Amino acid sequence: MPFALLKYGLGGKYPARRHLPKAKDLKPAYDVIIIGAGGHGLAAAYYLARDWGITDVAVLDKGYLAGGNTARNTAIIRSNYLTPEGVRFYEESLALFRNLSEEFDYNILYSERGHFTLAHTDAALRTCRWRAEVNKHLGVDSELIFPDEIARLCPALNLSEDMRYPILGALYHPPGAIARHDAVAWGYARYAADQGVEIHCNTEAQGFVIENGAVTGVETNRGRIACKRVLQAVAGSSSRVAKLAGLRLPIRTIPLQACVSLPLKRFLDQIVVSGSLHVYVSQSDRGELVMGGSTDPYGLYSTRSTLDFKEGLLGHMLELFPFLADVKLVRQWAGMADMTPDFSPIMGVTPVQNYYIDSGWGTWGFKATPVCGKRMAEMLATGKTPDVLHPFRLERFFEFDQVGEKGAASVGH
Amino acid sequence: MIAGINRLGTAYGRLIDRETSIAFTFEEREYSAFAGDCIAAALAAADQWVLSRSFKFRRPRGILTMAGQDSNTLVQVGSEPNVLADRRPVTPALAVSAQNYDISLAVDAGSAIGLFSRFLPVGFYYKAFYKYGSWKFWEPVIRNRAGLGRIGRDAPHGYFDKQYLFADVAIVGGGPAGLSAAIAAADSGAEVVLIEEWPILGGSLTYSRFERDGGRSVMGEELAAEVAQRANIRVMTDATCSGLFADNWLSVIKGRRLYKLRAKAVVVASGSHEQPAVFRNNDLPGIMNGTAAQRLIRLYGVRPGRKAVVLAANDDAYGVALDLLEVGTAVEAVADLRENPEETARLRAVRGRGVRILAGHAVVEAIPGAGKLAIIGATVARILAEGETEKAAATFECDLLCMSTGYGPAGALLHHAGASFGYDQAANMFQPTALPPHVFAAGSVNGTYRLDAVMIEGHRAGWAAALDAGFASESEPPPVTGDRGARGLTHGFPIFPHARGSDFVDFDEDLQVKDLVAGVAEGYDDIELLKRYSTVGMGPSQGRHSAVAAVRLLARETGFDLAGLSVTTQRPPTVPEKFGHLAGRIFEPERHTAMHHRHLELGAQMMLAGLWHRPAFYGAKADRELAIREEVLAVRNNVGLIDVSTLGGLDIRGPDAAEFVNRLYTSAYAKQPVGRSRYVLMCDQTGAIIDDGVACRLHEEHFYVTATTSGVDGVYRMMLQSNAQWRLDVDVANVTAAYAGVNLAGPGSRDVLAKLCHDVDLSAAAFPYMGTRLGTVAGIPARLLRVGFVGELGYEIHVPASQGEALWDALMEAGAEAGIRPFGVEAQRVLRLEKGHIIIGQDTDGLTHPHEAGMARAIAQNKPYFMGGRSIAIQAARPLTRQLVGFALADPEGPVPQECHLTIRGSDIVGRVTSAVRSPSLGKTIGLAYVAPDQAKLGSRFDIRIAGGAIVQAEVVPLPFYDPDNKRQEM
Amino acid sequence: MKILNCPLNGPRNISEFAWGGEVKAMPDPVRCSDRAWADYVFLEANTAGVVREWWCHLATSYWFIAERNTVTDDVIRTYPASELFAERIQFTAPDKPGPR
Amino acid sequence: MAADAGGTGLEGQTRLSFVHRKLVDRGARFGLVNGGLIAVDFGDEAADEEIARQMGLADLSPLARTGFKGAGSVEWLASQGVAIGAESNRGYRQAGGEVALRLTPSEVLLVDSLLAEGRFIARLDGAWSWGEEKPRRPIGYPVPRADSHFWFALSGLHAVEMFSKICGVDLRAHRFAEGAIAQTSVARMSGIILRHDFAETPGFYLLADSASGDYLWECLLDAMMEFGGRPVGLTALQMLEGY
Repeated sequence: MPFALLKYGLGGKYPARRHLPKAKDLKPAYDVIIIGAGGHGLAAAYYLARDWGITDVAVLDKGYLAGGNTARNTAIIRSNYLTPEGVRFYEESLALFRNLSEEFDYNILYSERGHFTLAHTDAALRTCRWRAEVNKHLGVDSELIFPDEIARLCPALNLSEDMRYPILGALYHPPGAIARHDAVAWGYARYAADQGVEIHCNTEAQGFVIENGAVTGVETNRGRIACKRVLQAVAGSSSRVAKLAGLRLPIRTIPLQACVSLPLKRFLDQIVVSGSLHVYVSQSDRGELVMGGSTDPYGLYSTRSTLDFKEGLLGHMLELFPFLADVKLVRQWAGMADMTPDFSPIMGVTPVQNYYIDSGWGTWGFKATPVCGKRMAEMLATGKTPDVLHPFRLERFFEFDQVGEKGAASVGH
Repeated sequence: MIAGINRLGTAYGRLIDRETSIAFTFEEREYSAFAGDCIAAALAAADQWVLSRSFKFRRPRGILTMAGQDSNTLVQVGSEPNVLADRRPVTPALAVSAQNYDISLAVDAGSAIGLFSRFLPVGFYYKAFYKYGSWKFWEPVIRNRAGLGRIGRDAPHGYFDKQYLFADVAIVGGGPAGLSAAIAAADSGAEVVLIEEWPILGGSLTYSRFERDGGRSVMGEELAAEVAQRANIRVMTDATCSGLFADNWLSVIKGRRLYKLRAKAVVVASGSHEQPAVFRNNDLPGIMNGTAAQRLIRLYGVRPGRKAVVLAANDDAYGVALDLLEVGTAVEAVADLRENPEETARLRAVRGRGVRILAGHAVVEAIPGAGKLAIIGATVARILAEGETEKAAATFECDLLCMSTGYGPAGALLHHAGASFGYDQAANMFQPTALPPHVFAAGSVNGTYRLDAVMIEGHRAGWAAALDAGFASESEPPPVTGDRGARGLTHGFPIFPHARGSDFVDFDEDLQVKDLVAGVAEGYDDIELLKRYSTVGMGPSQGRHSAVAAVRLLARETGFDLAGLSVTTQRPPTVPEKFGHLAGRIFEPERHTAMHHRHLELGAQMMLAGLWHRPAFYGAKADRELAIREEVLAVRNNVGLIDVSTLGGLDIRGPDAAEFVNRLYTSAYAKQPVGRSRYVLMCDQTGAIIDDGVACRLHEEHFYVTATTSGVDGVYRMMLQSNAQWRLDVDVANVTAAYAGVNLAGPGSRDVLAKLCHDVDLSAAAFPYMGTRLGTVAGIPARLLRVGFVGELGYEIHVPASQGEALWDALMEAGAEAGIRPFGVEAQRVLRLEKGHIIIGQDTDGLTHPHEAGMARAIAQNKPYFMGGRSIAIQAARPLTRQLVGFALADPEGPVPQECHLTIRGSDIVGRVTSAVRSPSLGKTIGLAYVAPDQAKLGSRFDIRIAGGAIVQAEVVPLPFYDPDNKRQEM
Repeated sequence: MKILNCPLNGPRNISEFAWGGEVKAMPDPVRCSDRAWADYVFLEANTAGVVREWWCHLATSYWFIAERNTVTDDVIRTYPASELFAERIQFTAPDKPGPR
Repeated sequence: MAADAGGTGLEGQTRLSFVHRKLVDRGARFGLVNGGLIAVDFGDEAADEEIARQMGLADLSPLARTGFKGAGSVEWLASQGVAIGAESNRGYRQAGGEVALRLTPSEVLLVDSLLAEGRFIARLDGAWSWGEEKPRRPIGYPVPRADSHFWFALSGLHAVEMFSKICGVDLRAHRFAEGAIAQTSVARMSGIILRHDFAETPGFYLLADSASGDYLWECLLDAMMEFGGRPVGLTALQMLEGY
């Protein structure tokens, strides 16, 4: 048994310490205000404190801590993207993820499982090879493999040729991982708070004070706060909040649903994704199958669940894993995804001075949490756009210079 | 065979048929059950109380609710994991086993971990196992212990299907409230569907104790009979409503079928869940809800124990005591949490039977038997304050402990529908405070418990639902007045933390009071945070029994007012749903061309193209390369035949036809002569290439436009949306499936066609390249197109689909002596590549604009407007970042690059190969690739990294590779 | 499953329809600024509240307009596109050849 | 006039059903009806008819049908003597037993009667032409419905419940009476459903993408299994109609 647990067990009354800070009063002014206490906002606060010594920071959230998409995503982590820009960005994220548990002194249950993107058509096969080649060129471990190899690595999959959409091959990405999404946010919150960052939940941004083109304050349900810089990190509500600052974004907000099964004994180690069948699945440490599909068919600011989502998803699950017919689904839920035209995020400066944006994450914001937090912190601190973020600037759409990730996103996990 | 030693006389057990015995096995021992028994009841009758072991500490667990509402009774049935033993009927030869143990159900090595429970605090896995990468070691250890049931890869996929149902009023719950509602709604004239999860109607009337007019279950039978009389009520028993979705869309599971029920209005009469109390060892087998004991007695005729202690906080507890006494179970004591329980008839009756009633007392600890497999006693002490008791305590010997300390609404469906709930201080219960439109609630789910009030409320809800669905009835039934019976049923804090723990708040997750206390202390002091951190309520029973206790502890620890708190949102489904139910028959449409079966007969290897099946090539898989090569050469040197029926076909007709085509495609079509075809290229509004084909002008006002196989449906839809705005005088018809098409290609094609087509002058002069004609082929009316996709003399022949097979047969026959050869998609890909034609989606990607693809020639200038035109212009004005070029490998013998191998300069990716092949016609390797603009001029060289990482050098060469001055296709 | 009331086919499950996104007014494709054009092509109001949007009934390929609340998912009204687009739209040629 | 299906004799230039092979597999006996090779029965007319009263599936694809759409279609058809009511999504029976299905205000699909003479349809197809006058009078445009859509008939007491397993529209008689049309999704395919009783026997016509005939044929047989349904020939329907 690890020492940490002996310590807890023998330490009598635990906890040894409080993880999350008690609620405080708002100060009249902060250096930096971060809208959104999700993984991204908390990560930005953490790196502001850790890398730049900026701690006069308030993180505001209209709900509870990390209660948005951070709490609703399916926690898949990978860097096998299609564009070099995307690959570099997410590869940096993986590197940061790997050390988070030690860094936080808090286990985020980071678990490398191997990530399979299945191809059922020769078009999908081409895209897989494209991604594999780009990945390898940039030092990312990815390979295009074929059914015999798939059978060896992931024997649970149905590789029959009688399938309606037989599996022709797969992009195999060994570093593909899952982690405990909540723990990531809590870990960032805990350290940031230790450094003096204030986290204010149930505190909603309702407007911005903008003086000659620059943001100078935030109107909240708890009154006005002055600030020098604002970062908006509110995936799912990006357009709504940006509108308060007078901004329009290339974003459609569309629900993304997911569900879990009752716990089963371990039988699936890998993360399996099928774009053509709109399925992604992994088995959690608890033994639940965590499953999702493509985004909902139309835009909506709601986290309601639908039956047709489950019907479509499980139909395809049983094509891939026919032996699961008697396995039972126990809970479904939804988050709200910011979909962009090129399936790449939008990070950086905006037409409003000192107003920075972190949005457009589509279906994969979680896997970018560390790198986005770190680099947005750098941008807030230096006022300069880090190279790795430059391709993802809002201005790219006016320059017809999109970052085409669609090929990696038929189902975004 | 183990017989039912606990089985009661025939006065009990209304669900079982004692005439029919069924043999089944549990843990490989044979048991006998009666028809109608559920697994747990049959085992209880045979005195087998332990059913499985718990998730974390592997503690033995038994019956808790007897209603499928808890995870204690999850067992493995054959290959099916996680089956609710207290609901699944016993069927012949059913093979049942317990879950989640290592050695045997009775002795589990893993359960030793329970001794270390103090070392496994809440969220323990966050607090350890990660130092120096040790998680890699610990994770498998934890994963191998986690999980409940087992699934094997050989588990069968049974037959599941679905059905749509429709109702004016759907009623969920066949208890007194639901039955009353059904009758009222039906009498208003509404079509009613009544959904009851048990095999019989009546709900609590079927097992619980109601002294009203001397009868107990009579009333339920009377109501059921009244329902049966009404033709406009459809009763579904053994049916579970698992979800209530937008616009009253209900999922109902019955047998192997998922019903999707659409109702105008819904009455939720789903009742309530009895809530267990919290004290040390409250999870032992033998400790169950009072209602569970009553279900065992009344529904299954099983005596729940020999000696019992009843933990009471309401009058129902005394009903339980009386039921126990009635079936010969000794009641050692009733510990009543209330200081001064009301002197009801039941209480007096119980006292009258000489039972000790200890008012103001709580059970503080249950005494486990050997291996914690059963309870052997209960320790009772006087209550000092909320959750605190005196040290001094008395222990009563018992093998059964019934808990009747309160209820909570079974409100999951109301949660799904978006109802809000609030805490009722007087009743100590969460209750619905606001219902969404078209949804009604009645009975205990709505906080109404007194039987006569329940029936009044049910009646009114049924009437109101019918009215909401458009069925008025003369008389408005009265609302419930006076006491609804919710008060005095539920104790405000039935939680007695124990210094030595094992005081379980959540049985699914083995969470003890201290875990939640610690979670709050660590700062997870929002109920949602506490849930996520401690995992309370995240197990199979989804917090039905732990959510309220968790909120009570949170309130006590934080000092928050309960009224200000809420339980966590309950999400669908209400009960676990099989994947098979949700999947149903799995409808996956597929499309066949008119010649499909001919291809199969010719030994074609089929490939998918959207929903279509197309021949990839003809011959054995093993001979792929050879077959493709021979098909290519047949077309180049002789004559070949390919099925192109899957290509999209759109008839665009009307005075504005030319203007319409002009607005959608990049070139100019206004002056296109009748009888001629032109290439068409379509871009979206961002300027990206999305489709191509040819436009044949068959009449001044008629363009027949082809589109790509996978693109046509989107193109068609987009055309209609465009004209919904433009309002041009034009009609668009998607005739893709109506026409079977072939491309008869090769130098010999004219001679073959001439044998079958006598009403069109096929000479090059009369019917030139890119010409189009109407005629007949083999007596079949046909649209003939001279197009050059494969770069040889050729005719596309489009005929009515119902005659496609006849056309194919006629051409194969006519071409026989010339040695005609059918060719597939693979050969066509090679042929078109030799001609330098691009394939949309292969040689382009989601962002490719025409200038990058070298399609500038297809862009008309000075058109007032065409889709994507402005974006193309903006991009044309910016420096190109990449360019699609034709290339040939310097080394004709070297390895062939594959599609999507990268073009590299130094350490940079400059592009990719989009098509490449060793050309049978040219004897060298050719292809298309994206390169940097400065690499794009003829003769310049660039590097391709091929399989294995080797670099090959390619040279930019002019297109087309084959027959550069296009003589052959224009023959 | 939501119900959408198709002006041609009546109330149907929303799975019978395809979403066409918000109704946008196209700027003059010849005379507007590059920035205004990019705004039209890429940016979205993405309103949280009642929006006017395109829907297509797939079985009939029939396009119509719906007014829907994107927060509650309530459909306020559906009607034929001709209510919004009554007139034939005519484009006029550039003043001088080619885009500026 | 029954003929061997696999054989070449009758096919020639005749129209084949899109599910021809399925009919052959099921032991259909074929007849040449109005230029099309159609399954007249599956060995025993009487047995077919009995099935058709309970749950029958008949393929009528080779029978004549056509369509017209676009501005002026309905008016032009009326001028050709086709009786078409004002309401869209309704089928209008013609004197000769043919049906005009008004799909939209400006689109009509016409199907032959079970007598399968084809004259009515052929006359309309022959009557339409671009004409010479300028500007043209709007008379709509022909659409090749005989080839774009297969044509199945479903008959019998269980037809409604069978449909409720693959179609989300409420087709029960009191909600979907004779002549009602639903253009909707059937087993995840777009289709046209017409309530069309065969005398007293409840019935439907189902028309959908001809290329998906093989697919939907199997879906329907699967859905009707629990009702003992199976394919029946044209003759059985004619007998129900009392021809």
